[in-house]
Amino acid sequence: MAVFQLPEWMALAPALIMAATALALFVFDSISPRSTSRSLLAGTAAGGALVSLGVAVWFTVAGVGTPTIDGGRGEIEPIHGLVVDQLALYFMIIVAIVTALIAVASYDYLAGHTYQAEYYSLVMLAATGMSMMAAANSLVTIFIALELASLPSYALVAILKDNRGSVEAGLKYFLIGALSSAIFVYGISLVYGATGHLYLEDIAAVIEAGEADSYGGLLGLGILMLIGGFAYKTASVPFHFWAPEAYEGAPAPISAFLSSASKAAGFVIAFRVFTTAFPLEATRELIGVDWTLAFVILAIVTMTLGNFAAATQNNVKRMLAYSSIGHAGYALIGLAGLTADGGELVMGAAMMHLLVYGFMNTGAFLFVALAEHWGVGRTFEDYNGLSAQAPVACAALVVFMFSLAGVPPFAGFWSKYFLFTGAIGIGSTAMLVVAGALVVNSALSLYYYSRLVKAVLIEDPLPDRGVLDQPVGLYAAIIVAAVMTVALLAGFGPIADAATDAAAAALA
Amino acid sequence: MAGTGTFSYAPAIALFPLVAFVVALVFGKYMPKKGAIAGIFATAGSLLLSLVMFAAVAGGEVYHETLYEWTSGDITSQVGAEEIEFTFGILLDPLSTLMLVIVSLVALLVHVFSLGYMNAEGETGLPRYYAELGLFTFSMLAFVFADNLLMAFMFFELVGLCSYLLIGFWFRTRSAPSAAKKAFLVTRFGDYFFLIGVVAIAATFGTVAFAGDDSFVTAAETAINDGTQLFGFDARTWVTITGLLVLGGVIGKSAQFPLHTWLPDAMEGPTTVSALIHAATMVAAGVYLVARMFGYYALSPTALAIIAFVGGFTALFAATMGVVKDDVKQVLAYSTISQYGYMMLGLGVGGYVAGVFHLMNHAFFKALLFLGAGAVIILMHHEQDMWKMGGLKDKAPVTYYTFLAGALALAGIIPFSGFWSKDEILYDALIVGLEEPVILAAYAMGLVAVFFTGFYTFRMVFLTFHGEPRSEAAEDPHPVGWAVKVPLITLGILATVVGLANLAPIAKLLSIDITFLEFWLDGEYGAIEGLTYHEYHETVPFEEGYISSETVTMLIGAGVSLGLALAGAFTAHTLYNVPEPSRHMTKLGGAYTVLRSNYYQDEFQVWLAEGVTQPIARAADRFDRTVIDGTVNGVSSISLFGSSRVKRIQTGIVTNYAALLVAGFIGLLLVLGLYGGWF
Amino acid sequence: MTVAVEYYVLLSMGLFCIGLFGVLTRRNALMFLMSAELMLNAANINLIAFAFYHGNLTGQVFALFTMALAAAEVAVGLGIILVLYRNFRDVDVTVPTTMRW
Amino acid sequence: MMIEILIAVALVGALVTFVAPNRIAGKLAFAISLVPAVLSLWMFTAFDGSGNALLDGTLAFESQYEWLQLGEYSISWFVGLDGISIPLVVLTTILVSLAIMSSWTPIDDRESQFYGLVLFIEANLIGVFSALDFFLWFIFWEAVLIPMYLLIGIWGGPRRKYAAIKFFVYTNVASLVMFGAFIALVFGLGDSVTSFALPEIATAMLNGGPDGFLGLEGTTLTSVVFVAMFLGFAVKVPVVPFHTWLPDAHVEAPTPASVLLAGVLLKMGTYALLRFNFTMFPGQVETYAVPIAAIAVISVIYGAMLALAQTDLKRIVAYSSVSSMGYVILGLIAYTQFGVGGATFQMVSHGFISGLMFMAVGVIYNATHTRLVTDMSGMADRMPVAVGILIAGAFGYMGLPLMSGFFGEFTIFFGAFGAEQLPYSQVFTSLAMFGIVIVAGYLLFALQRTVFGPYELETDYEVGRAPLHDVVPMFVLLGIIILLGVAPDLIFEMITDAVDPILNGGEL
Repeated sequence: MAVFQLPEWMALAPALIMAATALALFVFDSISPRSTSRSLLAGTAAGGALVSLGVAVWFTVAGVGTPTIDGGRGEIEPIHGLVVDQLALYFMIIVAIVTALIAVASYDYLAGHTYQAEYYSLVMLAATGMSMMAAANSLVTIFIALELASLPSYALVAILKDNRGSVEAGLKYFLIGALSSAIFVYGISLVYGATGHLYLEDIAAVIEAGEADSYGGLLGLGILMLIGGFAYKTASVPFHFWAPEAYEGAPAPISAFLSSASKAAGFVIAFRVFTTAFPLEATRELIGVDWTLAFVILAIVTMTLGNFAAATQNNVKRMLAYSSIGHAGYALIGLAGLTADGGELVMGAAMMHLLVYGFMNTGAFLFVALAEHWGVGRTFEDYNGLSAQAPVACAALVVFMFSLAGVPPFAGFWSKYFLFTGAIGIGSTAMLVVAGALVVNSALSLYYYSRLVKAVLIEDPLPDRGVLDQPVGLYAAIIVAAVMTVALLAGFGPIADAATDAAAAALA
Repeated sequence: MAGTGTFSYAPAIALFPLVAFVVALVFGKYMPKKGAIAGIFATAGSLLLSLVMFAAVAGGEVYHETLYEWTSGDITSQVGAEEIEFTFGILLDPLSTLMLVIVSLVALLVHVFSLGYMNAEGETGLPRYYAELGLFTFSMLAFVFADNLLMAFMFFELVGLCSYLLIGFWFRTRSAPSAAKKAFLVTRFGDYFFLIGVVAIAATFGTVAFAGDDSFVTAAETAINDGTQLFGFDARTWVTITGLLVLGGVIGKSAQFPLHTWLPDAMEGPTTVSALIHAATMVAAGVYLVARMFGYYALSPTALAIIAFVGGFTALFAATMGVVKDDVKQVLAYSTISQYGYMMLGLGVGGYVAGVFHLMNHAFFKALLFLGAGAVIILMHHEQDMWKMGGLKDKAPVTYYTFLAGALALAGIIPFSGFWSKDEILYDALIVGLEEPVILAAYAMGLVAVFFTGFYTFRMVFLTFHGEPRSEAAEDPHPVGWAVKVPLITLGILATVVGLANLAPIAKLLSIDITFLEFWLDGEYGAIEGLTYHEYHETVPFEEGYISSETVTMLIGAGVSLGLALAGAFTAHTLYNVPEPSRHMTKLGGAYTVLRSNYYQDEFQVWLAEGVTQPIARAADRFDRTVIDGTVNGVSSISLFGSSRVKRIQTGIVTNYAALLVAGFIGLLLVLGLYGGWF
Repeated sequence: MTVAVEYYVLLSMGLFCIGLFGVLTRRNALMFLMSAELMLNAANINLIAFAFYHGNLTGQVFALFTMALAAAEVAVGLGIILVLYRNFRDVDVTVPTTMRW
Repeated sequence: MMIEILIAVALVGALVTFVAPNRIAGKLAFAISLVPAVLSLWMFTAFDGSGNALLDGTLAFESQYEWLQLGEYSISWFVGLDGISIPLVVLTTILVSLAIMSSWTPIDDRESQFYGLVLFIEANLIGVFSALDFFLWFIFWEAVLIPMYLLIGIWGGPRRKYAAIKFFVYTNVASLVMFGAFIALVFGLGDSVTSFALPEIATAMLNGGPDGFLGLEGTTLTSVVFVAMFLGFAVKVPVVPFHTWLPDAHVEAPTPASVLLAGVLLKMGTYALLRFNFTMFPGQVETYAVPIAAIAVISVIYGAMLALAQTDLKRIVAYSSVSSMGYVILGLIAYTQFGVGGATFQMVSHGFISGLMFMAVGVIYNATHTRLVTDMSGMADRMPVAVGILIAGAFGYMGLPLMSGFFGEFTIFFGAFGAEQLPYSQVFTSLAMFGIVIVAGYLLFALQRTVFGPYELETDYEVGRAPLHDVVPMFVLLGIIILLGVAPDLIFEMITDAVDPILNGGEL
């Protein structure tokens, strides 16, 4: 296959393409800062994202990361600290997909908006950071990539400079972010102190060799602080506080971007670090407790708090924000369910969920973007009877809602039920409790998701509502997302295989 | 079996009316006479075929054929049968053919009468009427020749449906639908036990056939002889239980105490319907069923005794109520209940022949009386209150004399048909009663009832036809046509002479063989193994005793009952056969009100429905809405409340977030630390 | 003479806690930011100390990265604080509470 | 391949109808729905299966394709029919066609969406009755809920929103419980199963069952799972005390939705009970015979008593469905050929009869715009034909001989009375049979008040006869009911053929 001829550094192409696009947009911006040729800018961004997506898919198909014994190319490590394997590619794909979707959607959303190039380049930069996070396998690169993803995000959230909500969101996001990254770095320093390494596999080696025995407490605290960092990125309790405001205040496409791609990126580093650096048994002997316990607790608390808080929201965007916290809780099961002997089933399920989530949640937020574009308002009541005026978009919304609720016949069903299945399959009491929590929360989530469906489909339309146009970009993005959400139900096989294989490889 | 040639037409007996039903329902609107013609032809055809079958049986042939398998399957019955078949089949033996003739004859006559009663009166909805009549006739005939219990039950239910529909024929009134509902519900209550009985018998013996070696009767007999345990009971007890369960249906349909209350209300239906369904045929279905599976009851003295006692009690009970009614149809209704009580009494004491005999006679004279009443109602311009009648004797001689014949038969005055059968019943009851005190009590009640019967019958006759007209309607009655007269005359003759079929007393006195019906039922001419009088008689476990000699006993019995009947008639004569009869209610004193209100039976049942069931239902409903549904809604409201609280931690102040974040982090640290024993 | 690594850890932890205290108590956005920076630097101390202790340079290199990123963070942060002031006429972090619950 | 065609036709039809103009949607949908109806009838005549689908019987129209792999378990598209499922499929297709025709009159708003959803339901219902892989089955099982939720919610009565959400959430939670239990069971079975194909699982269950899971003994696990699944299905059936969603849903649902809800959706529950609990857990069936029989009897009597207290015609029929479903449970727990066979027959029979009842009530409602018994009187005077059918249907409901209801009830009673493994079966049966008196009670009361008596109705318009296309479906149903009542062996033979293996513990 063609991959063989490519130089090794090309393995990072998905991320590099993003970076290149970002730079290109920067250059463009500096040439004509006032330019508002939306089609060009959005086109470039989307194009870049799509190319990156294509390359990532191509690599996956070409067998990059697949163990050589399985006839694959094996994982490539162009630079010390950046590895390209199935896991990396899988999440690069997610990031690319979401980026492409929101780039297309922003075409309409940013209409009549200044400094567009800036916006797009920031998006692409953040995307680059996220792709990097997917590939990073050293705490150094992880931290850098994480910051590379975070810093543009702060700016993006606050990009509506004259919108108090946006600014407030940016502020909160940033402050909590600063705090969290401080904690994260401190955690890194402690881990480094305990093991003397920042490269994940070396850390693992040290721990397994038992050379760090004297620093159990230090390491434990460090690990916990790392968890804090991930929890922040994935908007998990107790580091979730920024999320509701940030998602609510930010421009809807950015909310979609953060809640889907950024969350996924957060998870990939978590997966990477904990599967590579901290082998369960050795670590347990060292710190005296399974770090999975932390994730069990986080998972339960996060999904419960997210769903419960979402149940009685009046602002649709905020409801989605909380639901996104709830879904972080679901995905955390992927880490909570890891066991010494495998657990790739549940981790794979979590990865599937993140991919599907990339479509359905992005789509949902983009519908909000559409609503904001129409200016129909933000609460459930404002959405009443939209289906009468925009049947297609509302049909898509129904798909997203029920898919988020995990009801067939939508892809959300698979991932969520595989998570459920995996959780039960672990067979430990803790995971049984998690599964129980999942049931309770699903029931609750059914309530508020169907509430939105009720608003747009069942309630009578508001009398004084003007005609609603059909912005091409937003519609395109939403419909693509919806179609994918449905189509994935049938075509779930490849994804399930890719995810479980990646998980298995990571755990191996 | 021989004679299938003729018998192969047997199904048509029932199918003709079915066709009539469809025709009348679909095309009735466009037909002359609105479908009556179809009905008349159909019933005539049925009658013809029935007579053919009758002749064939008389020729010594019988017919027992399974026509159609409804379903079949594996079971594990108590007596070890591995498989059971539920079928539709025809059983033509003396009993069923006799009944077929009776039913189809009465049905035909009623159809004809309807021409005068319904068509002439310009009723609306006639197609519906004739269709329902057709459906009824079909179901009734099918019930009669059913060869197994399940089939019997099914058509038993169907006649119930038709009864419901026909009682409610005048559905635009308030009373008719209510009466129809009551009729169906009360009988349904009986059928509930009947159905349990059917299920139980089927599950016990793995068969529901009436006749043949694989009949449940035979199976029960063997079980009793082998002393098998059935569902934890010894065989005879179980037979008694199941028998009584089936009896539930009988009591409902034949309007025996305590499920008799529907019949008087059923008089809301057209009089023709009352004549056909609520006097001659459907009500007979119950008694017929007992006769049909008499072999089974014969196995259980307890069941028989209960049948006899219920019969005797009902006979008296209903008769007393008949005494005080003003509506001519009401009187007839109570007399019907009473008469079926006699039949039950007869069967209960093992007087199989007597019971069937009375069944036949009653079919004719009661149909006659009802049709007569119908004629009177025409005469009276739809006035049914006897106190508004009077003096019709001369104005409508045909009606009068036929009615009189019926009355004499009903009262049991020699030599009219009623006398012979009723006397035979009482005789059988007496001879058994001399050994069995319970039966003696039943006999006593039956005997007393004779007096009342005579009384209310002639009270009715006198009030209706004698004396001076008591209303202008009675002054110039509406004339009646041939369609009315022909059936009356036919039935009148029958009511008079049909008693000749079984002159048991005469036969005993002169010791000549003229008890034809007995021979008939005993299979002298042809019968199916096991379904004959003497076999029943052998199975029936009752001793029989005599006062000095059989003949003396018979004469005493006959004399007493005849005397009482005449006494009743005479009392009525003295009280009511005067130009200006008065109600004489004071003579009865307090009893009068009790009787007028039917011993508060209806009140009691209404109380059961509205005083007991309804409150329970409402309570259940309240419980359902509050407790059960409340729990469901409670869960959701609780979680929503929780949600509204949970989201409060998002205070919007970033400093709090930082604090909470750190707190949460420390909490996590503590948990893990405690687990890991870091400190 | 060398100081045992434990003391460095204690120092950094103290610094970290000071920063944390600042984060929790300061309502002025800038002070909040500074406190966060303090925490970062606490981490740096750790890194350098441990690098010295373990005798490899990874930690020190990483510390450099951290500083660079801290600088970037401050840059973005100041930008946000600027627009915050523009919109709310204040840099008190507890003022913007338009979105809650 | 036939089953796929049926489902495909319904699905494509649904899409076509969605986009069709409202004007023609009804007729179009009816025309489309005729295809599955005719095809399924042909399949019925061409049915060549034998034995039970789960217990290595020979399936009719079987087809199986690997879908995706979940850990070591494979999930496949696996459909096929046996003597139990084909009558239910025919019931579905016929009832849907008739329901569509019966909704021409009442549905006058957003027709295309309405009929599209109905066809969508049909597709999923066919799937439920033909799917033989657990996940596939579960997808169809759940996918039925969404369209029904919308049918009730959009076209329903005044309290439709409450009823719809209640129905949706309640039944979904039940499904989740059942799902979890079943997954636990599958994992408990360990290596003896390698897929979610129901036959495989059933075989494994009959050959020893699970060897313990979640720290539970094998037998304990089996019992727990049995109970959990029973509860899960009990909501759907519904049996007391999980029935409260039913009256609300029925009362609020538009007539055609009620027809499908009572006619087919309730049967899903009993069908699932038969397929899972009563096929895979013979041991537990014996253990829990008494409590289940008690539940059945309570459902019969209590449901009937509730019906007795209602004044809304639809509520009456709804509660009477609870009562009738109680009979089905009784027949199942009897565990004899006649009991289980009769129960299955009763599913079909009650499907037709309750459909007929709801149609008749609907027709009267169309004319009177009230369903309250107290509001009307003497309707027979104005709409003789419709009322005639209503009366016929009512008597069918009361189990009038020569109508299918009687056969169903009689066989159930007969099968239950002699049931060997059900203690006190005679008592239970006799108690349950009292239902036939109460049902007569409330139906006759209702008839007496509404259709008989002098004509009274507060309307400002003239109530006329029902249009032909309202009456035709009812005639068809009546014909079917009588046909099945006279010749039950049309389906009873194939049913018992499929039931026998269950009772013989797998052997034919």
